[in-house]
Amino acid sequence: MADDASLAPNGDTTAVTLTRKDFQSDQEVRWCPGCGDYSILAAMQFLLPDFDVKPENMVFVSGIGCAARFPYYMNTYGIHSIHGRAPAVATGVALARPDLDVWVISGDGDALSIGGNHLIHSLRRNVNLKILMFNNQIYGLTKGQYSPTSEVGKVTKSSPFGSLDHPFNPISVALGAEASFVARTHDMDRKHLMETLHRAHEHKGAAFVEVYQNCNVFNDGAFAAITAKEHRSDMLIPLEHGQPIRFGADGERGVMLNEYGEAHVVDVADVGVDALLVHDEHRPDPSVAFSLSRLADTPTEPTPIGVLRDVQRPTYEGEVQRQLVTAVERSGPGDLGALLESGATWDVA
Amino acid sequence: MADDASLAPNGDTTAVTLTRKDFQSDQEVRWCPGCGDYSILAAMQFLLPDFDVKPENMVFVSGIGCAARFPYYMNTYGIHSIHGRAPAVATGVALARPDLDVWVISGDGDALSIGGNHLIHSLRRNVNLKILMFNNQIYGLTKGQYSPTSEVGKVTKSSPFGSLDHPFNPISVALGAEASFVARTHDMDRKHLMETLHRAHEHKGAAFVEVYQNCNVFNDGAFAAITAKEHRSDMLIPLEHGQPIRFGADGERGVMLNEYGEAHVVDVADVGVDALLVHDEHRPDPSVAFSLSRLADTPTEPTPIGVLRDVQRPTYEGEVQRQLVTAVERSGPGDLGALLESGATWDVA
Amino acid sequence: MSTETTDTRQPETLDRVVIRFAGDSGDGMQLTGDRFTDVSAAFGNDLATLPNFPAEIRAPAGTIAGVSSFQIHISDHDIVTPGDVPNVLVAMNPAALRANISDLPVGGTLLVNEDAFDERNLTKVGYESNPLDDGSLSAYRIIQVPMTSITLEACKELGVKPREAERSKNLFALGLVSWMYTRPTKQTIDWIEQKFAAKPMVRDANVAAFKAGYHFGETAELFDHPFEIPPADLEPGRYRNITGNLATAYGLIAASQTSKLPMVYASYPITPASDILHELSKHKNFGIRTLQAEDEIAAVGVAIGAAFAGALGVTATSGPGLDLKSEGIGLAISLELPLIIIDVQRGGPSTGLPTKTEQSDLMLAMYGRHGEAPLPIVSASSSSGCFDAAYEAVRIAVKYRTPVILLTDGYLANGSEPWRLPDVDGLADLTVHFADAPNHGDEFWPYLRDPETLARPWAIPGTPGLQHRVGGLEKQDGTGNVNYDPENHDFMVRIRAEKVARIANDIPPVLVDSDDGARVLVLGWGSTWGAITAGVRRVRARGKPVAHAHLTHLNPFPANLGEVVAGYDRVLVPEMNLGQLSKLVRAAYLVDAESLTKVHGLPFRAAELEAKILEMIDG
Amino acid sequence: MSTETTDTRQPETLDRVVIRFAGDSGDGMQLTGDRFTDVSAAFGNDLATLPNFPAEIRAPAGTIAGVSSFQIHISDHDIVTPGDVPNVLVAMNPAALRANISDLPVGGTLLVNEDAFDERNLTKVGYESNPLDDGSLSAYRIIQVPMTSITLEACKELGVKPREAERSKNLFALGLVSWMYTRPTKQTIDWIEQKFAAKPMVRDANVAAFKAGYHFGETAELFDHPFEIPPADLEPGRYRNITGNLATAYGLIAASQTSKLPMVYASYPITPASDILHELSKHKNFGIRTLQAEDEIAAVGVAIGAAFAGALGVTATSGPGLDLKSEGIGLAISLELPLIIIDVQRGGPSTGLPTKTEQSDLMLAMYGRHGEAPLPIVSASSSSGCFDAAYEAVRIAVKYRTPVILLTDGYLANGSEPWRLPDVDGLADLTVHFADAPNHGDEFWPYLRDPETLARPWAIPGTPGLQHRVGGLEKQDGTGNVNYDPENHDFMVRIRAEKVARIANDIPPVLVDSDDGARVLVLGWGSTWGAITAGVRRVRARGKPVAHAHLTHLNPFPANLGEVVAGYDRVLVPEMNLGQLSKLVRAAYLVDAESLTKVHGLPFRAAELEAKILEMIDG
Ligand SMILES: Cc1ncc(C[n+]2csc(CCOP(=O)(O)OP(=O)(O)O)c2C)c(N)n1
Ligand SMILES: Cc1ncc(C[n+]2csc(CCOP(=O)(O)OP(=O)(O)O)c2C)c(N)n1
Ligand code: SF4
Ligand code: SF4
Ligand SMILES: [Mg+2]
Ligand SMILES: [Mg+2]
Repeated sequence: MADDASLAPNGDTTAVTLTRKDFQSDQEVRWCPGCGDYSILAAMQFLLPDFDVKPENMVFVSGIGCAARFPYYMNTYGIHSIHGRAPAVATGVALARPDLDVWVISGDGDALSIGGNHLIHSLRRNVNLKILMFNNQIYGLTKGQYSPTSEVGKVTKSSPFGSLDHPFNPISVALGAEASFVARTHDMDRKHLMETLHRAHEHKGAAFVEVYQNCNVFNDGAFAAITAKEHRSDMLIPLEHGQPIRFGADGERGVMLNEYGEAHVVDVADVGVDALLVHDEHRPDPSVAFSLSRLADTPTEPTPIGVLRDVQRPTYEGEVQRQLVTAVERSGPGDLGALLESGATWDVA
Repeated sequence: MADDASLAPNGDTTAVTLTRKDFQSDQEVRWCPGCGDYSILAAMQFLLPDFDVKPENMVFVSGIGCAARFPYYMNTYGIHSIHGRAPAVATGVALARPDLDVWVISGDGDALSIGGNHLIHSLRRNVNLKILMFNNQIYGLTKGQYSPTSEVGKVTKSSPFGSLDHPFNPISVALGAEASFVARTHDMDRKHLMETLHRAHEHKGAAFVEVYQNCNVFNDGAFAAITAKEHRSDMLIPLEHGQPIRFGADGERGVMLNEYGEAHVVDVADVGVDALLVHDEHRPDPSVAFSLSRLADTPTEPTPIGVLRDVQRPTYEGEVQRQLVTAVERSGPGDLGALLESGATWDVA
Repeated sequence: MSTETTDTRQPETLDRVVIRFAGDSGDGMQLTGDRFTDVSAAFGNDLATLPNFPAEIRAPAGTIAGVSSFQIHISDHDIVTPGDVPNVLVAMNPAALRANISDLPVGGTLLVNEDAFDERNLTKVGYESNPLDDGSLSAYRIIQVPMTSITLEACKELGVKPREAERSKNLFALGLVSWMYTRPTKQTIDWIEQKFAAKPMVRDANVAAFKAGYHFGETAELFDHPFEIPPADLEPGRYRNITGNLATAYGLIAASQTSKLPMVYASYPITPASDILHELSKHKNFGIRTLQAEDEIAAVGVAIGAAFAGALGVTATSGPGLDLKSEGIGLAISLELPLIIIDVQRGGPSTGLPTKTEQSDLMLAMYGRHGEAPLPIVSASSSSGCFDAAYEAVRIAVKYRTPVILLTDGYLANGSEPWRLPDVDGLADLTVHFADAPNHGDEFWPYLRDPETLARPWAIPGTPGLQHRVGGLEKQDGTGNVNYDPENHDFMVRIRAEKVARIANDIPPVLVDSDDGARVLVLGWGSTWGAITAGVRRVRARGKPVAHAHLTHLNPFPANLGEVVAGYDRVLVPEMNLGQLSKLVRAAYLVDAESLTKVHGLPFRAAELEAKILEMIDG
Repeated sequence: MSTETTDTRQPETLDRVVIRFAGDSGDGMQLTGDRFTDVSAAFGNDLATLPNFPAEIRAPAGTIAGVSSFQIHISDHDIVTPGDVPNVLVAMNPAALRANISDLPVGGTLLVNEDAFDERNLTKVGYESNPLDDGSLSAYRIIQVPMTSITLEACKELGVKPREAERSKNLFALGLVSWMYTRPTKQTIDWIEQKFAAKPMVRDANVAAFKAGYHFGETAELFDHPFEIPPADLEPGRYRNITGNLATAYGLIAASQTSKLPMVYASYPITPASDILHELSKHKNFGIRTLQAEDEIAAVGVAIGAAFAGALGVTATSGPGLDLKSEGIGLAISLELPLIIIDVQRGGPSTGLPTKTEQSDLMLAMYGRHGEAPLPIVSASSSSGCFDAAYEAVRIAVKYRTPVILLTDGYLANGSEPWRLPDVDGLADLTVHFADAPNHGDEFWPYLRDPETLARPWAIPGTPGLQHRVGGLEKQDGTGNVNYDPENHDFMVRIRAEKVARIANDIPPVLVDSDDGARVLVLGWGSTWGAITAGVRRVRARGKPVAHAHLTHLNPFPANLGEVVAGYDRVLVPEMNLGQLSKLVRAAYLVDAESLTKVHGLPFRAAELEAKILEMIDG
């Protein structure tokens, strides 16, 4: 009974042709009109048919927040759990069922405020979860308080004179927590969104994806300075593995490291292409990814998007399985009677 | 009444001559004989007389664990709170009383396992706390389970077949969480310990100090490979601001950054002194400190000690005070009667 | 007021009316209700309100799930509830009609925006035919008004985009209803003008729509005449309208002032408690430090640290957050420090019904900590009563050096009523005396208790010579040193309980509003006060004797409660839970307290109580 | 056994003896006690043990705070407690003497290591003069042995460093006591040899010390003869000695096997629950996945996720951790998923007395969640009984799709007793049937309930066509869709309560062990079982009639409990808290249940119960 097969009613994962509709639940979507969450949901539902994973083998787990309503709209298995705890709940799903495709959907408050501890621990353990954090730099569901990603000075319901909290840089937090996959994308570019989610899905292990998302009701335009069509080429720095890091309409700008290994933006004309940093997602050392994460403090400066880091480490549940198998090999499948009799026993006639 | 003076019975902080004894409480110290905690306690009590802060103006706050018993032994104000929550409790002390000198004493489980969230949030907010984490890579008080800093494969009561959890690098975590001061020291070198604590105390803002500490009962010798007298010169990399980073009996080895900004150890003879990384604690960008934190994954490789990062940012409670003062300047001290009458009122005769 | 109008029709005088505004969450019904409330309050009516909105920020337009409503009861005499059912229902669209019509009694007035009754909106909520035409509403007095088109018309000149202008239709409705009940218009227009000063377009559209609605009432022949609800003659004094959360915030500020303890308010946002944080963070000139914590555990931790340092430590939340604070509250009980924990109760369990009201956290407040960890519990019975309740919670906390839980709920928090302002100088003095010298020879013993209150000294950092350490491990009474002695532990467990029990001597006996010959006692707590009072009044109106007692202190109980409950043949305990207070009363006094429970996320109706009480009297 | 010795003196036969080993935490008293226990168990005595140690890993040597003790009661008949007071006290140093002597009855045997009674050790614990000389112990039978020196002597040849050798003195004491009570020696020696196989030096020193102690008994003239406690004639069967935590772990493993649900055990270490994690992590070949979570909140979250995925989700903790799990447990109640939460209770509130026992989390288990969130509660009454209790908790959880709290405590967890092994094939079959097809036309409704149990279907990921979403928001019964309708909420709150209430029909009635003419009923729960049973036996021995009922199920109560309590003039509820069960019983049945409370961090003594019961019978 110990093996997972017993728990995987459907071992068969042969290729299937599914469509977007196969991943849409019958529940009415309840986000505000114009909310960025819609485009993320659409991208996900467009993308999933490309994987050959059947809806019944996927589980979406969320905490609480606007973003966290996501699982209700997916025609997969799903848990809308409690605020901040989704990574823990999802870890339980993955631990019990390594055969499943488990996604975590979270907001900036859910993942980084109340849920910060579970997030960093699931990343260091490298549980095979795809963790999407919809970062709108605000608490949406509770009607507009600042969040751990809000900029200093932000005036909100709970900070009428401006917030005093220095924000987290989510990418830096993830890298500092030993994440094996870290990426960033945004809600205005479905293609990039789909590519990034696709990469996250391909990664075996914990994948952390920050998705810049517009909350048009409580924090409208938070990312407009970099994600609006007209600004993208100058403000978004697309990362491509093996390529020198360049951006701008004609790639006229680029990224270099200085003698302290700090990333900074340069004009390619001044330094020449060869001086540019060549992006390498696979560096075992997270330092260069960390440097890139520091390029922009707020979404008003040129900001790297795409995959910052993608390295292989054993997954947590994979290792757990290994220990289970080894144990059976070593001592045979558990024998309850023998277990109870282990140690000193005596008989009374 | 709003000003803190009302709460600071003793504003006077004129220089005083105190001795170690002035900081020793009458409580019997209850750590195991040979525990590294003793030397940290001693270092603290030797050091404190050097600051001109009176014992009554200091507060030591801890969570739960062997390390967390520390406040009981200090003749200052102190709170032995609950597991993992010391940074939050200490934040409350600092917020109410910016005039106090507030220290947090924690263990690797207390600070990074159950308390991880409060730790990273107090660091990003830059609350003026001196946070010491006694890292013995084990749960001492609960008699020997692995901790978030234990190496993979560690065999403990809770991991009889070896731990599967990839550990945190506490320095990386702190840097990823926007810490303004980050340092590392160990329990075998009182001088370095005192210097480091002194530096932490001088820093205005949140100071995170990792102290390698030997738990001779449940994890004896965890750091012996680098902290034992005979290994120190080869295995500890002392960081000195403005100096090229060198170590070894005759400084024959050093640290360089490669083209990806990754720190690595070199023979000075091969590369020449000028190629070495010159340590700069004050870089606004935490990237180089992060690279240094990656030099050693486990305390068996050359490990940097000393101050990795020390930059100035406004302190949280300082900014809070500023807002209070501005508010009074703007609208005068609060007038309760006027407040209750604010908005539409009407009279009934 | 009617002078403001050129209308000749004489208003008919009513003693009370209940109006419910209902529309899409996007339609601004809460704003409409708030305006009508402020004007009616200033006009001098007594009133009570009941906002009711979905958990989603903006549930899908035109759906039942998206309906938001605001009910207001205004009268010329003292009233205690927002009314069981509306006399007038304003329905801005078919969804609002469908969701609310069942509450409108036969003969009630139904005011609809007919423009919204198109094919799409009708089918969205499952109307096969248009109820405005198919006679299905014949039992009501229907008034159909093309609110959208008239509003657009009214704004045409202003150059506002139609999509924008259309948003002002709620102000048209407000204007119309304001005329119907002869509300003054100036106050509303002034409010609009300063509120939207920054957006002239919106401002002008709103004013135009409001006036259009008012004039429509005057001119349209739909109404034979307006109505008038004269001011109520309330107790003399200065009044304002206030919600429960605002009253709670003001009560805390007042207590901070009279105790001379600067407030440190740490909280993590959660519906319906967040507004307390929002309010307090505005008043920094009162020395209030507000901190939006990373979670509820941090929030209570911050408040505890602040209390140790000599501040008034306060944290507020709702059910899910109170769960998380359990361990921290237990620490505060062990440290014996003052601490205020506010729970604005909402529908549970788990995430439950975040925007609805409930009384189901009483047992959690009472027992939600491991070990023997008793603490005092105070509750508020009305929105304005939150001021006194918060003040009382602080009084007990600082005097007895104990955490205190204050229970309010979503109905009190968001509902509002007129509040007679207290005389600020008449507030009880809560001045605290911090320890400033050794209390045991030349030593300071942090757990040397006041013989009467059993409170321990509060010695704050900075005080020379009084350095001491406190913690969650069991400690020796007196010295406070860590102590594992069995007898000492037994003693400490009992003395902590005794300290809380003794508070019964320091609180007023519970008042019983009893008729001679009453055999049935209705015992309530918290926000059921209004419905119970109204229900009891109805029973009395039928000439039947009944008694009503309402608890503010839930732990300890008032000293006389045992006698009180023993004094009646039957005791009825109405609660918006499955009978939590009744369990406590049964265990304490072995009386067969009967429960009337309702867990609808909405307050009781007076009629429900009337019926149950009569049944008990006669049965 | 005595054949093993060359001794001619005939052992005197006793029916029972209580021995307490006491020394420094560093002296290995727990190990000494464990060894003596295993040998006595294997020898066939009935027994019960009571380990008692400080919260510090190593409290300061030679101090009262540092004293660690282990009491064992062995007998030739069925016994239920570790004994009120020792007949023999082994004191390894002055601190141990000072801390324990008051428990030794006049005439009791006192075995001391005289080497430890030097100036320094004596003054450390405040002895002005040496009690071994000043006659202050004249009331006892003192046996002074220079244990340290003889041990050093015995090890001299082995080349062990004196500091090392000195550590073996506890084995000297064990050897001596083993001789005194004619325990077989082979088993102990074998154990030492394999335990310390890796450290030959230590191994040899320990063996030498043990033998030295044994031979000292034989040769020294201090004793006129050894004693013998014949085997008890227990029910036939195969026995082993077992602690409560081990029995709990085994019960879970057994249930995982018979339910065919792989166990996911997620837990955060905490005294006294950690050993369950330690034990389960050894048995990976049973398919058990153990996860040491970052905190208790994560632990319960992991268990919930595992349950959703079709595993047996289990988490264990003690009081402080149960506080933290409150919100997660509430979620599981709303999700209606099976979940096991084990609370090994310890002394509270807050950090309290981590290594001491208490029963003070009953109310927390019952009410420690916001909203109306009932769940079943099962408790264990003896160390070996933890096996059945854990098994029963799983049975209820999987059958009713509900979280279940299992309450044990530090005394049960660390104490041990002989356990008659159950017939593995005789264990109830707990096989679960997962949903595998639509249950409502061609739709799958996750909240369509079993009409009898009201349990909802458990459809696990991977099952085609049964995809569904569950969450903490209120949901429509049947479909499980998010639903804010007032009537539905009221219905759901009541049906969740009803589901738990119905379990009363599925559990055995509470058994009453009653004498004819008994007027007093003693009603207990949990670990007070042993003391109550012993107390009741004593009362009966005096020819007085009394009744004893002991609860395993605390929520819901057994269906017959109301009648049972109503059937006696007086009801006594002894608890290691301030009266938690008695409150529940009073509220449920309006009977004047009287409390006998003791909060010492230690179990009741039979004598205390005897006295109270007699007082109630006679008074
Ligand atoms: C324990 C608990 N505390 C607080 C809340 C209230 N709450 C719900 S969502 C949320 C934060 C939402 O912000 P975010 O995670 O950024 O999600 P968004 O709504 O912006 O998508 C809060 C504070 C809760 N539901 N539970
Ligand atoms: C809420 C809660 N969970 C668990 C515990 C048990 N506990 C006490 S200390 C500790 C960890 C100790 O490890 P660490 O923080 O590294 O401190 P050390 O003892 O090693 O100095 C644990 C799990 C507790 N006291 N409270
Ligand atoms: S509040 Fe903001 S984040 Fe939430 S649904 Fe509306 S727009 Fe989206
Ligand atoms: S257990 Fe380890 S950390 Fe704790 S006091 Fe003993 S030696 Fe020190
Ligand atoms: Mg957000
Ligand atoms: Mg540790």
